[in-house]
Amino acid sequence: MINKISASVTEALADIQDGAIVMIGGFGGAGQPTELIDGLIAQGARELTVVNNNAGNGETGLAALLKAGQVRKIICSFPRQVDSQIFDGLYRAGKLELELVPQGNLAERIRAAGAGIGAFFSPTGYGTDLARGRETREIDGRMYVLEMPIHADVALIKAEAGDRWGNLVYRKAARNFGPIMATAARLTIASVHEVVELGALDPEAIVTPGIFVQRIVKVPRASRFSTVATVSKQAAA
Amino acid sequence: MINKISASVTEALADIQDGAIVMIGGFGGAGQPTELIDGLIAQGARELTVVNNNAGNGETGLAALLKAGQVRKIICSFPRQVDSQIFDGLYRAGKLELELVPQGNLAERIRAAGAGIGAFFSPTGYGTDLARGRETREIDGRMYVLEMPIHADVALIKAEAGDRWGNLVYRKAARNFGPIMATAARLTIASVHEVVELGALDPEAIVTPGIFVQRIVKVPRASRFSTVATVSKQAAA
Amino acid sequence: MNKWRRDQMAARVANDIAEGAYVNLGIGLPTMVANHLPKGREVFLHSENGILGMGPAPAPGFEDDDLINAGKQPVTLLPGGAYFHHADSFGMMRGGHLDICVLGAFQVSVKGDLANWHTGAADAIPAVGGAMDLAIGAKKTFVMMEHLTKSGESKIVATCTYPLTGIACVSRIYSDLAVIDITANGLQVVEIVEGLSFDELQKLSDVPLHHKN
Amino acid sequence: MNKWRRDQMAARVANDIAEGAYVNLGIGLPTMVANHLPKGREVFLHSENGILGMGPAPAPGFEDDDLINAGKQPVTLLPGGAYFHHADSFGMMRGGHLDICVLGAFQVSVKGDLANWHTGAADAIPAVGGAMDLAIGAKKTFVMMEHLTKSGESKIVATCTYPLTGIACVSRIYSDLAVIDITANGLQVVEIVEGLSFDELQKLSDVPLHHKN
Repeated sequence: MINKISASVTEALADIQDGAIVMIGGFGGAGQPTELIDGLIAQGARELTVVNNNAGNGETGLAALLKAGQVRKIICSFPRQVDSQIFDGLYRAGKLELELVPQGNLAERIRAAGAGIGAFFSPTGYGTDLARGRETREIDGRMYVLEMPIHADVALIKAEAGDRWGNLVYRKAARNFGPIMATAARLTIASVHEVVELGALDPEAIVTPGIFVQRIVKVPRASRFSTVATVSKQAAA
Repeated sequence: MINKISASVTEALADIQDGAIVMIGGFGGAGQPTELIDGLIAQGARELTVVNNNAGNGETGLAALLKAGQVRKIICSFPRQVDSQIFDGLYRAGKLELELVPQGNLAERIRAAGAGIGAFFSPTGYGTDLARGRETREIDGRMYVLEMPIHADVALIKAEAGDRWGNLVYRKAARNFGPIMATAARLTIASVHEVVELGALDPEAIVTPGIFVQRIVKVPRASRFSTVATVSKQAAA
Repeated sequence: MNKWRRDQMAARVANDIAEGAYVNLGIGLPTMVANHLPKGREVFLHSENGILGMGPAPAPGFEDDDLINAGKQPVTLLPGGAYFHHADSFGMMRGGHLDICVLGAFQVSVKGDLANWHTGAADAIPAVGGAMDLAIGAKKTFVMMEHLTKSGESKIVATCTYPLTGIACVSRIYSDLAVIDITANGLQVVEIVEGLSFDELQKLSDVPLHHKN
Repeated sequence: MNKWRRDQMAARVANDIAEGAYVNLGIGLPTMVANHLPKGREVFLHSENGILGMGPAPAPGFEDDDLINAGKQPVTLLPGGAYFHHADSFGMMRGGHLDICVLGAFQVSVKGDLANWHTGAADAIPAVGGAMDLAIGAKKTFVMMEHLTKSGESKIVATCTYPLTGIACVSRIYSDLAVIDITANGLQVVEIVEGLSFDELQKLSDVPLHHKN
């Protein structure tokens, strides 16, 4: 019987190697797998390349991983924020390499890795400093830049619920990078707030089929959440 | 108030032009929008280019559209089937142009059109007759073929349920090409078996957000369907 | 000099958004446009982080850390809204499915080049986010910005001196002094703030302006 | 000459599929493998038309036109199965997420080239379907085929004469006479049908065979 549920964060993260390319889900705090990041700090792998939309907020989560000195390079779209002081300091001190990627190209490069696409032409960033020196091509009268896939050794993502086959559903806008990162890594580890019986997830609504997930670990819900699924039209008007 | 529900198939299809590139959903019979195809036959647009996985089965649906002489060219992966006699005859008589595309490249080319990708390198088909004369490239030690997006004027797809904003959910494996074709066409028309109130579709489970759908039309359910969602483990063992 | 206030600018933009439009509002000033959409007019707001049908800020106590907008502020979802992942979200932009995107800017050139992501200062930490995707993705890109820099220079320029976000991507500028279309025939002034003449606006602007035909 | 029957071939392939493997079974003979997977061994069957966790044929009367396999036959979904669209389904293949793909073949070359989609006959109507994606996508591609053509020629060849499906993509051949690995050091015979000697197998085959180390 296949059972992808890990007993603990420690067990789930045990074999992450120094030098690994680690994708970490999340857009700001939403979808950030905080417990897995904390586990990675405890686990201690170093010289990591991290792929994330941001570069950490405040002193926790990804920022704490950076502060611990475990990251050599970060590939992201939006590092500078009001509370990105950890990143800012390391970057200014030349202790952290930055590859800045427009957000849509970042997402599509991750998706390309998962889908076996060798490279693709994107219109985003053409003519800007972020595409300087890159291969370009005119297709049907529009200019494009050649973009390469981003593969990872490990993806750490946060989902809402999962089953023992590794099927995942997410919650609201915490979905963001999780589903595509799961496809792009050789080892995908997902934290979930609920482990459910096989068959409990609607097969029409599974967002990440288990084929993309190697380990699942349950963690308590820490963030604020509202059970009000949608606002009423009246309240919204 | 936005209301994408059309009163009839006739109304929904009224403005399809001669020479249009028309994507038609379905894999064999599953997901084939039979009523919309019948409507297109009645509507009478000619010199069409049709994009579909197959080239029609039996004498109904896509086969009937071919028989009506409205199609100039078909882009598909699997035309030849035991009951593809209409296609076979037209093809052998030189009355129908065929662009044969490996199924995954067909799907990805449609997806690329919808996602604004100018072109992409696929490993599928490299070194085969279907890639003869095409641009190739070695990337990280693997060989790839350059593939171009397929854009459409119209997509005719079949979904299970929709709302007045055009949000769609599908049913089982009838999903197949519907969601990607909806993204690749300037005008997407979906048949549904149920029109539901706004908010009735779970926002976590909407497969095609309304942004990709211009018109919805309700049609009766004609195909066999089982309400047994899954077989039990015991029955399956 | 008379200027449109920020809420007036937002209302002016909102007024140009037709019912049924799919719209992405950039962080900062453009976010204000949502508050000025006429009641009852159904407009679909897209947020880059995987939301379509985004609603207003929640009532206090109903914030949800899993439901935030591109600026990381708590938002809500309207009935009929949907969630999707980042590749699908940016496919919506890049694929030309959004009707309108509204962005802030440091500079816009006479050809519609946009500079809004980086001052280019040597010690600045760059961050681009979704700006480059938004700039080139929507059918129309609107820019909301003050007409002049704090030192009084025109932010509409012959050629951008700040690093570019996108080339020839801006359709219309909503400044605090005027509404200006960027066309193949140059900049065409659609509207000017009350009390300012065309000639005065021209003097304040770095590039030739034309009356809208 | 003794030969494995089709069900024996299917059972032999099934036996090599480990618990937890993600597997696509091509149309025709490979489809039979599903019936021979040992009871209780959890194997995940993928169908190109957007199914993972595909189950067996439904009981009569429970057929569902919306739930078919790649061969357009009615199937079921196991608890824990999922549906997805065609781009996602072929991304699974092309992205190397399937462990094993089992395909039929007209010919396999000593280098693992596969020909299985087209006879190349001038009047034949070509149809490729997912064959080319499957051939190159899975971590391992297994071929199931008769060892010899009806006229007695080896279907394992030095160079394929039929149009290719994929280059150097086949890992292992399950014929009705032998199980043969395709390696950098040539063809290595893993198993031979009872009653047939290695030398006899070699005589029937067009290309040099080696004993598996």
